[in-house]
Amino acid sequence: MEYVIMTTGFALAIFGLYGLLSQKNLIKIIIGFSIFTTGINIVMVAIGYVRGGIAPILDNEGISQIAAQKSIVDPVPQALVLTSIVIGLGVTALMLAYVMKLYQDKKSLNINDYKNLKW
Amino acid sequence: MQKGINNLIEKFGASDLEERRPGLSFITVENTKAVAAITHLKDIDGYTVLSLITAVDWIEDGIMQLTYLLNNPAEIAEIGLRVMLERKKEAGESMETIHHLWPNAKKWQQELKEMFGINFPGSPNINDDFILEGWDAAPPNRRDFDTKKFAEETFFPRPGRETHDPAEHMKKNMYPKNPADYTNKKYNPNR
Amino acid sequence: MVGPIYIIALALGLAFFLGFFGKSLKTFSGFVMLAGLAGMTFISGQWLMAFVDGSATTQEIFTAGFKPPFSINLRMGIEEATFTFMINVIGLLGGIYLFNRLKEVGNSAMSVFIVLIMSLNVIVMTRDIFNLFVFVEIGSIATAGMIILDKTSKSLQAGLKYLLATGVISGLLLIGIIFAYYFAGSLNIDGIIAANLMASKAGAVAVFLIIAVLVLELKPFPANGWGLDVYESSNPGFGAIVSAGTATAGLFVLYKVLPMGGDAWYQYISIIGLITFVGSNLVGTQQKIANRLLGYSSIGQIGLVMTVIGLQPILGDAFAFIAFALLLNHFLAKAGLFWISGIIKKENITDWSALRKNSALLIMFVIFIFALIGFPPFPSFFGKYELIMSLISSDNIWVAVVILIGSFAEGIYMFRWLGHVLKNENSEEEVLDIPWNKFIPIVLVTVSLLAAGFYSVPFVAGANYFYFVPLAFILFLGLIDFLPAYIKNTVSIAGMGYYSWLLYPLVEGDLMRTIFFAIFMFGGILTLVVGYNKSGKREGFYPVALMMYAGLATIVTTDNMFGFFFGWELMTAGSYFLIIRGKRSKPHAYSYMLFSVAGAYLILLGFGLAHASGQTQALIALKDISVLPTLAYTLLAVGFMTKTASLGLHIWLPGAHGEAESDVSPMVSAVLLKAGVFGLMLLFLYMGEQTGDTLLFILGWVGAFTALVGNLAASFQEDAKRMLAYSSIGQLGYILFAIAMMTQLGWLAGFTYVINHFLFKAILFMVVGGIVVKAGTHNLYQMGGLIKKMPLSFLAVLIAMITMAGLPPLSGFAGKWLFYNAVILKGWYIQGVIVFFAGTIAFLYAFKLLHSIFLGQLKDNHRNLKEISPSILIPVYILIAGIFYFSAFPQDVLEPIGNMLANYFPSTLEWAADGNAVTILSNWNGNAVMIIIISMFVLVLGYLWLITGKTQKLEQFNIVYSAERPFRPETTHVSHNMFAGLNKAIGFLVAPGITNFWNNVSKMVLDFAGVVRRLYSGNGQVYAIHIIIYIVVFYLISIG
Amino acid sequence: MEEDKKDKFLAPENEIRQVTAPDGSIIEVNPLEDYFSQDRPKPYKVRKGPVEDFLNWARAESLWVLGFGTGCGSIEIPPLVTPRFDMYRFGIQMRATPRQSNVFVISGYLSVKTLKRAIRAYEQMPSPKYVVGLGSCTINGGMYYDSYNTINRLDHYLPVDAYIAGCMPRPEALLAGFEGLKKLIKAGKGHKANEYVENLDWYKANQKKIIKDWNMPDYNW
Amino acid sequence: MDYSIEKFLWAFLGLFIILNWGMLMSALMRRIGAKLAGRIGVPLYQPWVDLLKLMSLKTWLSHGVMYYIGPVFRLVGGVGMFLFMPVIFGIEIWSNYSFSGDLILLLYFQSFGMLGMAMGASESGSPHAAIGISRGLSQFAAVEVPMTLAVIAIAIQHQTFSFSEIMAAQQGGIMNWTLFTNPLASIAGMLAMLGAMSHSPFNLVKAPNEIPIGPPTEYHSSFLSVLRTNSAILHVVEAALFMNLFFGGADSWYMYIIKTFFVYFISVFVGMVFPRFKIEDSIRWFLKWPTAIGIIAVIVAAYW
Repeated sequence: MEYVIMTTGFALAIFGLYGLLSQKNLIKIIIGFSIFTTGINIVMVAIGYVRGGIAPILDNEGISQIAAQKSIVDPVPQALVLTSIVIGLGVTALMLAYVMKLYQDKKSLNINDYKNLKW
Repeated sequence: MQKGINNLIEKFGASDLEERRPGLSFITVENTKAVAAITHLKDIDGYTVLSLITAVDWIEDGIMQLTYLLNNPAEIAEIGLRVMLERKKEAGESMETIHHLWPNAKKWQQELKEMFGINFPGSPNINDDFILEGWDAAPPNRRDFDTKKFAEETFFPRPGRETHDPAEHMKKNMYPKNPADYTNKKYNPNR
Repeated sequence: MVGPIYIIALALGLAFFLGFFGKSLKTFSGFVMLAGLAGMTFISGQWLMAFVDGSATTQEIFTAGFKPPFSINLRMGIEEATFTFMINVIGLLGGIYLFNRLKEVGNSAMSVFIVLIMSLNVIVMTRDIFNLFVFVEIGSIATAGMIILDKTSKSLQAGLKYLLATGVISGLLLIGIIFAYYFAGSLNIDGIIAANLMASKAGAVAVFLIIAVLVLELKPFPANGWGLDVYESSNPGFGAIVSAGTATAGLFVLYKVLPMGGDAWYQYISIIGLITFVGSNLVGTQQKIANRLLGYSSIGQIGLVMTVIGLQPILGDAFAFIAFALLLNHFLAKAGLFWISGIIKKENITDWSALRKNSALLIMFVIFIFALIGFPPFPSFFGKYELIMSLISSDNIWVAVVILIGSFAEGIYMFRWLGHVLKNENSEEEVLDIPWNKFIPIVLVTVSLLAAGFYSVPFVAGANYFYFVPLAFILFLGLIDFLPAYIKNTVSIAGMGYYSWLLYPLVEGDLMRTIFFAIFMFGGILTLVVGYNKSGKREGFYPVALMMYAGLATIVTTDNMFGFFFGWELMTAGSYFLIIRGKRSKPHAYSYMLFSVAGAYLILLGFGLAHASGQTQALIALKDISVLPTLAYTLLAVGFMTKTASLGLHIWLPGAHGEAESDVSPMVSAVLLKAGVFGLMLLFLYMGEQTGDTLLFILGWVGAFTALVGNLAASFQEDAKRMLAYSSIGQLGYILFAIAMMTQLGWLAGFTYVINHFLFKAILFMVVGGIVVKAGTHNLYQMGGLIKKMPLSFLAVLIAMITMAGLPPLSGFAGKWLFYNAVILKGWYIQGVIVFFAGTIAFLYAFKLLHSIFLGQLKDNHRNLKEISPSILIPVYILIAGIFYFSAFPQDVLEPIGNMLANYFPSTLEWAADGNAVTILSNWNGNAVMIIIISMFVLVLGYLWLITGKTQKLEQFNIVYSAERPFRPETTHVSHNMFAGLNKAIGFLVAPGITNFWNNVSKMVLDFAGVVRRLYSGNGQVYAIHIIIYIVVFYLISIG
Repeated sequence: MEEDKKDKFLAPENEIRQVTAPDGSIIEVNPLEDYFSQDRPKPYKVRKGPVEDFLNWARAESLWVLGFGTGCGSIEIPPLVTPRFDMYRFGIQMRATPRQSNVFVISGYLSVKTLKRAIRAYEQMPSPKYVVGLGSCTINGGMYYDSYNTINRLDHYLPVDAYIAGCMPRPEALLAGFEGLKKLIKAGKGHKANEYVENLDWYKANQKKIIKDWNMPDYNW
Repeated sequence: MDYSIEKFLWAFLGLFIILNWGMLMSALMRRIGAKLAGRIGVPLYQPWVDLLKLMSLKTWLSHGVMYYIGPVFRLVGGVGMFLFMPVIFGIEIWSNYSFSGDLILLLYFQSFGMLGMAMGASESGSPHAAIGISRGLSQFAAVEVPMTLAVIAIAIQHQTFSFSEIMAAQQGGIMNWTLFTNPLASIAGMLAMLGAMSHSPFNLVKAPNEIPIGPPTEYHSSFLSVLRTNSAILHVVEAALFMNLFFGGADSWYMYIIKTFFVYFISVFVGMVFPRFKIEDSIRWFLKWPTAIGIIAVIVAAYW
């Protein structure tokens, strides 16, 4: 199961990356970027998964700490994913803001129109 | 050759054709049409070489004649184009310049200006000295310039100079009376 | 002691807090921001102080009270304290610098700015790899926010490209982190290191991703187009933060995580660093846009530091100093340059001459440039010297070579830029607006740079605080620059006199050094005396002149390689500024500098090899070089030959000497060139004849052809000073040839030439320089007949020229006589004949110079000229007295030198009591020749006077002119293309083949750079593809 | 009158011109005064006695002829160096520069233009110097007596030591002329250069009468 | 180191002999040339008469100080060459002041007079002088190459630069002359001599019809007399230099006069036979054949 998820995640990331690298429309590029980050996030979640594991919530009534360490799903990646999602969101938002400004500037969404800086 | 002359006669109203020998003809053109005629001869009829420009002072007729001698190397033919200018009493006849056709024309014209007083307005360096330096008398080749008088006034003639007719003088003084004397070893005319 | 965590707290709180201020309180909030930055600086500074005086130990801070892996931990050790301090300082200074701009944009910008600085702090301090990711991302977002501080179309585009690139990079980083965590079970760096991920292939991939991404954050060549765009388009004040702050943090992170990868990774990093350093600087050579140029340079410098980090295992103990010196140097200099760029506001480097309007700013600009290239006394000089020494000692010569190539490439564009700044046209209307808040940070970094140089001394073997004494004097001269020239001249002469007196004990007893010391110091003072005829302030002249002389003094007095190299570079820098003062000197000073820098690097490599062999910095290490001796000696010889302008390396000289100011030409020609000779002599003495047999043989030929081509070219010159410059090339060719013979007579001839060339070339350049100024033209054919106006100058030049041509009875003949003997005894016959041929050609230009300037026809506009100033004539006649003394009593000078040389070579010259010099081949009595010729001269002159009645004085047109009269002096003076016949016959020898060769080389390099930089297509997507390709290639090379 | 002439014939290069010196000041240059010596020549002292006789013999036996053919007669000079005439045996030789010549052979007609150059060359020769007029043209104008451009009498312009009559005289006549000149010199009468200097004003007046564009200093040193 | 009056007087006597022999020799050469052309030629006393005439002229013009002392330089150059070279081999009183130096001194002292004269001539401002000098110097530079090669070959052969030692090595029969012991060097040296003597074909320097007389074009009267004095001395001394190097030197005045005559005659003879070279052709010629021969001579002397 986790391999399916991981594969899916990688596939998504690669699709996203492909979109990011191949599309000329800025919005499509950003969509590609979103898919890319989403894919990576999925990979992260998949990494932390333990087959048959339980939610990583520790309380005194549940299983012992020792048992828990074996059976619970690794909580760290999940925490990481949350952060990562937040950051991905921030970056995407910033990108979109940029695109908006750029569009106001040149009335174009084609990335090839923004090559004033080179060499 | 004939074509060029015909052109001159037809297009430029040239007259007084005079064929000295095959390949050398003289013809007169009006001075207003002269440059056009020369241009035509050069550009169309193949008279690409300017041999010379010279002048003749017809003081009796009141004419200053300019002669442009043009050469056609392809046909080995020459045309002398005569232009009759009205002679002025004091120098200063004027003629259009042709230095734009042949750059070397400026030197001929400079010479004519200096020696005959014929002006060619627009010709480069036309007022520069050509061979005379610091000349301020009348142009010496005009026939009303009395060169002997000028020399006597200017060059301190040595008194006592005699002039003889060379032919008579030599007959009298130098050649032997008797042609047989030529063989006479004792006679040495150089002595 | 305030905990380091408060840095974060303070920043976060402030950033949050600033949001509450309304738009009306912008100034207030600005000061609040500065206060916050100051607080952060204070905290890190406090820690740094504590670590420096040993009162603190490394602190680990755990958030939320757990230990890793369940918590994020920060570390505050001396390294972290230093780096956070640097970052905070740059943040504070940058904040001050950007104050107005931030205020205009608003509180949000200030928040972003603070967050950026904070994130950099955390990046440095954190030991948690995911935390690292988070703050890298925060940093990226903040950076993206700051890029559009100036909302221009370009900065918007750059920001988007930046976001795309960092997005891809961070995605990859995330994958790396998560797999690292998966395999190591820890997010803590130490934990990951302990887990030794490299053992498994999958783990290695994780480490690969982490390190590769961190490398990519440092913008390695060529996957760095997005970074360059940021440098180019964003506000320069922010560029300084990126270049100095972000890069510093990034480098530290790399340093921090590198142990994850183990030894192999150090190697990869150093290779990446090298590629970046060389590639970026090479591509930069084509760049004309100032900020982008700075970007290339930043990336290059970071690449260099990256290399050093990669070399950590090799460098061992020296690593810390080298890395830190190079980083600090880049940090301070690049921040300063970006800030200056923000003041100048000129896009193209050719327009930067506006900088000249403010001399303080100009000086600081110069300091930054020289610091970047690695000139003394800046930290990079020490760092680079130590780096090269260590590298060569550890058998990494190729790394050293590549680093020097990269440095040279950086020099190519930096000095071009400097040339534009110093020499380009300057429009009068523009006024440079320098607000105080922009000026002060620049001053502070400049002062820090100088201080850092000073404090680098204890880390480098051979370095000595004494070297800073003349620098202090130069600083003092710089401070009194507002005074009129004659006062500064007097001060300089006094200073040089005192310094000579101070240094004299160091050379006393060593005749060779004493001679060169005398030439440098005495010659220096004499050439300074000439400066009295200059009016006005001569701004900037005296510091640089004294810098050159300080360098020369250091060279000749030092006994270790570091000191020698220090002096060499100091002299190069000083002479560069002297040369570029000439009106049309820009290209010539540029080529001089490039040749000098290249030569210095060759010397450095040679020294490195010597050091590697002897493990000592003392010059004696040159004696027995065991590591690649042939290469070492060749490198050193070629290095010194760039200064002596030997054939092939001479193309800079004619322009540099010819276009220099009238009193600079004698300095750089008569005096400076001897530095190269001194180096060569030193080298040959240590090398010995046996070791350098082939090299010496080749150098002999080079010397011979240099002499021939130099003299031949001189005789075809139409420019007076260029003629003298080419003559210098020729004379230096003699010297090279003479000392390459490695016999007592050869060296004696070499010394004779050294002394003579000093004497007569100083005279010639002084007098001709004075005349050129008076006559208002360099061209020989525009002068003439000046003997009537300047008889004393004529006499001086005549004597100098007779000396140069080697005619008896003057001392030039001593050289020729020794030469003949040496050539026959050595057996270098054919080379010798070439040199003698060159000698006869010297007559040609001697005559041409004398004739064209002094004889022939006086020109219309020179009819009222007067004799040149006594301040020139007095030193000139002192030198002439020297020539006469040397000529009449050659024994007094040559015998001690011969005795000294007898220590090294078999003695072949004897001196009889009556002054007769005797070799087994020949004899010569300079004294007798002098007496006989002078008495003959008097007798013959008396005879002529006796048979000559009263002479009628004539004017210049009273000549036989084929019964004509001359028209104008210009058409009557024969000077232009004087030796047309010779030119037709053998002019092909001086066809500018060598100049063309070098032109082609530089064209090839620039064209190559022009092709490579097409990579940077300007398309953000392409840059992302670069990143992917880079990762893939890197992966295939490192792991795959 | 004098001023008018100057204005009319003064060569452009001899006009007073103003040039800017390198230091920015304006200099006025008058080429005829500044570039040529303005000094008048002085007659040298003619000594007498045996030493002077000996020196006169030396002067006579070493006649250096200026290689300057002024007219058609100059074709008569080259044969003198041929085996048939061989003037070297009489101590006569050609020199290319007036500074080293003593004898100036005016060979035939002299046009006004050439006269100017002849005067210049003559004045540049060191004293004592001798002028030989070759052919009738130098005596009375010869066949060019009525030309507008050749002089009639050489002795109005240069002091002539010897005339050789004829049109043209043959080389033998030239040699005979030199022999005559030698006799004059040996007799101590070869000081016509002094005569020229003493009557300089008369000579200059005559010269300037026909050389309208004088364009040179009064005396060409 | 003998600066006594006696020494000076002997040297002066030698100079006087040389001067007169030089004059006589030039008259003889001119007569020989005349005979070649079918003429009679100058009287033998002509050079003295010319000199006397020049000294008796009454005009002395000066273009300046350097112009005035130019001839002094020239004559000092000639006399110096005489003084620095032993005249007669093995006789102390005729060794002149040769203790001051040797062949090297002489080679460089050659240029002393030339350069001084060039200065003087060019102060006159005459373009002809300057053109002549530029040609002369260019040619001199080329002539020096085979000359130097020859000298070096001799120095290698005899291991000395000293005249007396070179002459000593050539004593004892004609086959000991350098001409026979080192023929290649001798050929190179003699070809160089043709250039040094400035006779045709290498006399473009003073091409009289083109640039009147060249450098001395402005010199006259007493100045020219000094120059002619020098040329009389110099011709003999230069011939003597080559005689000492290649023809065994002279052990008596008798040999001295005969040998210098023939050495000088070689250059005059070549001059009478060949027409004049252009300056660039002359340079090319010297740098081609004589130089090649000289290089072979050096190689042969050094490695054979």
